[in-house]
Amino acid sequence: ADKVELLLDWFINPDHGPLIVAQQKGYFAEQGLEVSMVEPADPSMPPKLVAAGKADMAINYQPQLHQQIDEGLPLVRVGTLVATPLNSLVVLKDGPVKSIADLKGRKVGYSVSGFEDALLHAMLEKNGLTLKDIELVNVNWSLSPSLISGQVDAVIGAFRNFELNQMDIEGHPGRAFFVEEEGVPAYDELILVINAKDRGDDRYSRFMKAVEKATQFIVNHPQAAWQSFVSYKPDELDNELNKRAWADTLTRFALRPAALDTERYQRFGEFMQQQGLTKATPSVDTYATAP
Amino acid sequence: MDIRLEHASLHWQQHCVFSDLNLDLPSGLWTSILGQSGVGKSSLLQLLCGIADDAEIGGTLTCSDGKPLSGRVAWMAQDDLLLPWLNVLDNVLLGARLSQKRNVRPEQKELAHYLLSQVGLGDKADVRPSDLSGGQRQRVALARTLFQDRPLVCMDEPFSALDAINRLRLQDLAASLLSERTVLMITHDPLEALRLSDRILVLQGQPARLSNPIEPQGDTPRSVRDEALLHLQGELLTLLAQECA
Amino acid sequence: MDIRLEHASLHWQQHCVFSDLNLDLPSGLWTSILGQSGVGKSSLLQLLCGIADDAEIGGTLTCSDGKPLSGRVAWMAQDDLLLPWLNVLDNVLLGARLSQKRNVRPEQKELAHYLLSQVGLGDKADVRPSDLSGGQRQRVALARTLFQDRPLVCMDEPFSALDAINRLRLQDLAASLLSERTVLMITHDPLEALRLSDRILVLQGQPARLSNPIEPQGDTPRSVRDEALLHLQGELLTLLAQECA
Amino acid sequence: MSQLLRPVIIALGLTLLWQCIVWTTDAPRYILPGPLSVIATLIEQLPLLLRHAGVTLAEILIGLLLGVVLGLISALSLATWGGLKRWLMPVLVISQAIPVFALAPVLMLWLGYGMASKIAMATLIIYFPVTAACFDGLRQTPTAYLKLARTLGADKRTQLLQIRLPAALPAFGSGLRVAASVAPIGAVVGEWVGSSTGLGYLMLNANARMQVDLMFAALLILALIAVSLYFLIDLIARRLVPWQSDTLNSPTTGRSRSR
Amino acid sequence: MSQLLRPVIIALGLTLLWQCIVWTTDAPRYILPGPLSVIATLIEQLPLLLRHAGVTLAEILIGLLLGVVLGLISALSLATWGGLKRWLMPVLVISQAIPVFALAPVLMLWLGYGMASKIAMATLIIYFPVTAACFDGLRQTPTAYLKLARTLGADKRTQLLQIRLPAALPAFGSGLRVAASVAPIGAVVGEWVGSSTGLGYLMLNANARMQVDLMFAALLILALIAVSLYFLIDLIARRLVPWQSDTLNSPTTGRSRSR
Ligand SMILES: Nc1ncnc2c1ncn2[C@@H]1O[C@H](COP(=O)(O)OP(=O)(O)OP(=O)(O)O)[C@@H](O)[C@H]1O
Ligand SMILES: Nc1ncnc2c1ncn2[C@@H]1O[C@H](COP(=O)(O)OP(=O)(O)OP(=O)(O)O)[C@@H](O)[C@H]1O
Ligand SMILES: [Mg+2]
Ligand SMILES: [Mg+2]
Repeated sequence: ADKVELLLDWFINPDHGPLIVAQQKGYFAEQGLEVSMVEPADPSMPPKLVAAGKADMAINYQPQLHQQIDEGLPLVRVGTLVATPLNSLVVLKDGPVKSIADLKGRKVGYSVSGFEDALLHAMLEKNGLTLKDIELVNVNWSLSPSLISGQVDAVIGAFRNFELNQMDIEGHPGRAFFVEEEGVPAYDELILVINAKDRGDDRYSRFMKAVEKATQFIVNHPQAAWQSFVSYKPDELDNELNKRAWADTLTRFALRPAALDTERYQRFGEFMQQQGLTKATPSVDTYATAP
Repeated sequence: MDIRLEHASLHWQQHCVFSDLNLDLPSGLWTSILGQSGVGKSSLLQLLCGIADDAEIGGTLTCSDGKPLSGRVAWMAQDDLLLPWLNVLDNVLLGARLSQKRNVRPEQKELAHYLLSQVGLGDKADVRPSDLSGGQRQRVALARTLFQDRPLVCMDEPFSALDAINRLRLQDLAASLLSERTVLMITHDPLEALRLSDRILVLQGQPARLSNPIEPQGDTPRSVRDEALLHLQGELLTLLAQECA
Repeated sequence: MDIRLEHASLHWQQHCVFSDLNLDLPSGLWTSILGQSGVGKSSLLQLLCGIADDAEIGGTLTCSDGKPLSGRVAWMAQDDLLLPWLNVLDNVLLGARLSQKRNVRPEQKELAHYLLSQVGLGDKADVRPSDLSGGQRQRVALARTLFQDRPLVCMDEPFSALDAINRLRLQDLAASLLSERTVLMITHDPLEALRLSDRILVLQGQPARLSNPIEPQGDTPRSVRDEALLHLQGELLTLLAQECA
Repeated sequence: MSQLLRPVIIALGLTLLWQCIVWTTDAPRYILPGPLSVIATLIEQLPLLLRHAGVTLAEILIGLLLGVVLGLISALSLATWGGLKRWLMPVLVISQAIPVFALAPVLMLWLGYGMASKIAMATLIIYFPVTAACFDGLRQTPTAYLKLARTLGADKRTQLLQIRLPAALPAFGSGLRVAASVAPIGAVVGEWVGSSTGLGYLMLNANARMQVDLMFAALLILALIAVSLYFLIDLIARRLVPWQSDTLNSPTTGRSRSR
Repeated sequence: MSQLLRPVIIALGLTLLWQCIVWTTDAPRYILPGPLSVIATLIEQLPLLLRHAGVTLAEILIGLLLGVVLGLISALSLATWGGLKRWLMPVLVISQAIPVFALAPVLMLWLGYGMASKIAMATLIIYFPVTAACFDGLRQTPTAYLKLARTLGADKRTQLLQIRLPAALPAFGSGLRVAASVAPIGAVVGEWVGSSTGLGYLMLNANARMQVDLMFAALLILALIAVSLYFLIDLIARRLVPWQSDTLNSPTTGRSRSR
């Protein structure tokens, strides 16, 4: 079988559902692939390692991909895992912030991804504010705790399928403002990238076929898929939070993971350049392909 | 103040240095102890000074005024024990620096300077101990002991590193400055003991015992040409040589 | 092998200890140096041994066989310099441990044991230096120096911490073991110098100069009751006292 | 008896303190859980925790070994070649000051996501304290010992190994103690940078999922490892210098004598 | 002259080494950029870098001060109350072994995301090495000095301050040196956990934006701060113990004499 070493973006969570299910159900094996998955703690590392040729494939975020391409990393997008943004601006449900306009003069926490000020900038602009009207605080790994404990009034970078559930379980339900409804063009949250020199390698088309099959299985048999997902690491994955996140993530998996919406990528690339995060907007086929 | 040590015993780990030893230090007298190397002289001195920490000790120590002895002894160790981070003057002043809360008084400083000049080191007050010769270090330690002004003064071979001339001069100095004090001195030089002491004891044997005191007559410091002294020296040497037989 | 030090000078920082000093050490003879405390005896010894590192030194040192002296001197320091992490036996064996690559040979071990028993410490071979008395430490240092077996032996007050009896015994021991060697000894005891030496020098003054040698006659170790010796002792003491005047 | 009792009392005391902090500051569960719930989680998840702890322990031990050996060698080299020190010391300091995190990508690139990179991290963290302490010890050897050694015919290497090194052992012991106490951090930080096993991974993972109980349980085990390691090393360090008396345990501290 | 030249040569040497690593390992720019592009970025972004460096420097210095003072006090207390040691030492070790990261959320909760929490981190990291080194020094005071002090009438406190403390200064110096070299890590780690200024923040941000040049430029400045700090502290530590000869700089190392 052909080997594929896949670097995830973070520890295994429901966002990785199709990958885990494909692995557990043997869909990769059906395609003649032997996939090994590594969980890193720093999401910015995997694309670099793939670009450096140290791994075959990595999970990436679309906004980051634009920046990486801009910096000259030889990466190519070959698939989409989650086809909508998950990122959102979260505030406490019973807190003082009822609309984005209420953020004026307040603190917004974020976990550094390199992209949050662009998001915020677009969202605030739509509501008549600028970045100067708020204070940005890097809270790194404690998005929900810093919000719940009142250290910040809002956090950007929270995943709607994850942090909202987390806060709910803690008894401090949150309210999410969805970025794509607040002036940010829609984008793919989680994508799969490979090194540009591997472009056309048929391992990845087979890989995407397996992922597509897993996604169909998940949509058709949510409960069985959940069982299959937790069977990967029963003592770590089987908990309340994952169960709820699973339910919220089901609807967001890309049903055609290999398909590429060139126009959407083009539009978002222009948005990135307009926000000053990239210097140019190269043509989409240089960095994305549908294997 | 008379000091009396009774039924004293001292063990270093298993090794018994002495047991059931009695020692009288009559008030105002200068007592010297001689004895073979390793017989237990320094140990006895440490026992008296209350610093024989690692040893197992026994016995009773009484002062004629009923108060405890601790805090009233000056100890001059066999090695000089100068603190390397203090200069010579501060080493002499150490007693004042350590025992009083306030700063050193000017008259104490003056006394220290005087003592330094008396031991022949008036020009070395600002020097660090590491820059001194062996005999100079010993003289600083002596000055420190003399500075302390305690009722009982215990000195462990205080003149051993000095040349003949300096030795005589410092013996005279010590004799005059300590004339009113109770003194216990360890020495290996019979003539030195005879010159300075009112009572001379020999420590010998294992476990060690003290001999009967030899008591030279006359005012100290005595002249070393004295006939009686030379006679006593012969007696002492016989006593010391006894053990080797 | 004769050793000759010419136009030697030594300064500690600004302080000039001696300059333009000449010293001859004739082959096979025992030379003693006396002198006031702090006059520069130990410094001179360190200069000879090549270890006066912090001092500014000058002069030439020549051996009659033309080879350099370094590596052919045994040095016994004024303090004992026993290494605290080695037991007594290993301290005596230190020369062997440090200078040869291989392990200590059995006959070296035997020699060390023999020397220890000769200095009266046969039963302390396994003890750490910290558990010894001052005189015992000095005896270990002496045993270490005797163990070294070098053409030139330099000893700085080697018997100063010993009682009269042990001192005589160890003087005899040293005299017999070092009979063929060139020896330089520093001492404060004129009688000791007279008993052991072939040549006695007095170091005095500032900057220090060496006196003319006093050369007692007869085989060493001499008896201390010898008339001629007592006469020379008087001469020596006058020499030593001179400076104070 | 008191030897056995003391750790128990300390543990209980700390637990009580912890509980008090929870009570007085009213810290919410997701920031500082109470000891009881943490211990419950600990017992419940013991197999999981032990599995990860094993990995971390292995990393710590290997890292400690490598760090100490490298540190010792470096200190000895610095001491041997006097000139080297002036040139190499700044480099060592820089190497220490660069946060290992920043080096992580480079390390990952070379060593991959396996155990090697974590061991490298732990080694890096341990390396400097050992080097610095041991080097400080080496350079403070009493001059007289060295002079003696020279007259005894010791060459530079022998002086270093037989005089300087034993004289530096107390300082080396201090370095070892510091190293033992930072080694766990090294391993955990290594795991944070990238891995799917080990207590560090577990903690980060639990933290991300707000399973703060589990995170603290992992922390507890880590603390246990650290303390055991420290006291083991302390014992060894004491053995290294049997001639050095600990003046705090002896009565020299000034017990007044009444007789 | 050579005093000034040496750092320059070292810097050049390291730069060359760096460039060689880049060449030989063929590391891509986004993992290990070459020195030239980093220096270009450094010059270009100097105002930005300096602004953030100022914040970090302040955190380091205050943290160092606090850590050293607290460490010294702890060591003195441990030495004063002999019994305390057996009870407190395990606690100290635990405190050291718990990765500051894990405490970060708790610290942030109490101290907020401002400077205080970063100073606390730096302090925490420095605290233990200083305490351990100083305590080791205190407990190895030569017994004879303490005996002498007792006969001189020194009470326990005076013994501690006038005998044990000076005798421990060389060890304390070693501790200071280690502290100086870990302080920058403390501050940067604090900034990683939560902040909006400082070099650590800048590095994190640059890393996320793939501005690896900028990240390494920040790293360069951090290294510079660390090295300056180390040598400053080294100087101070030497001043502390003027009576202690550095046997490596003196010719005692075995220079053979030819005359
Ligand atoms: N390391 C040093 N640094 C500075 N000065 C020193 C040093 N060692 C000795 N001196 C000075 O040099 C002079 C000679 O010292 P030296 O040790 O040679 O005397 P000495 O004749 O051996 O005296 P003693 O009989 O007391 O041992 C003294 O005045 C001393 O203060
Ligand atoms: N700290 C110690 N630990 C164990 N044994 C010791 C210790 N100090 C001394 N001894 C032993 O106790 C005995 C007596 O030692 P002490 O120092 O009292 O001798 P001393 O009479 O002063 O000899 P010297 O004239 O050589 O100084 C010696 O045999 C010595 O080995
Ligand atoms: Mg003695
Ligand atoms: Mg001398």
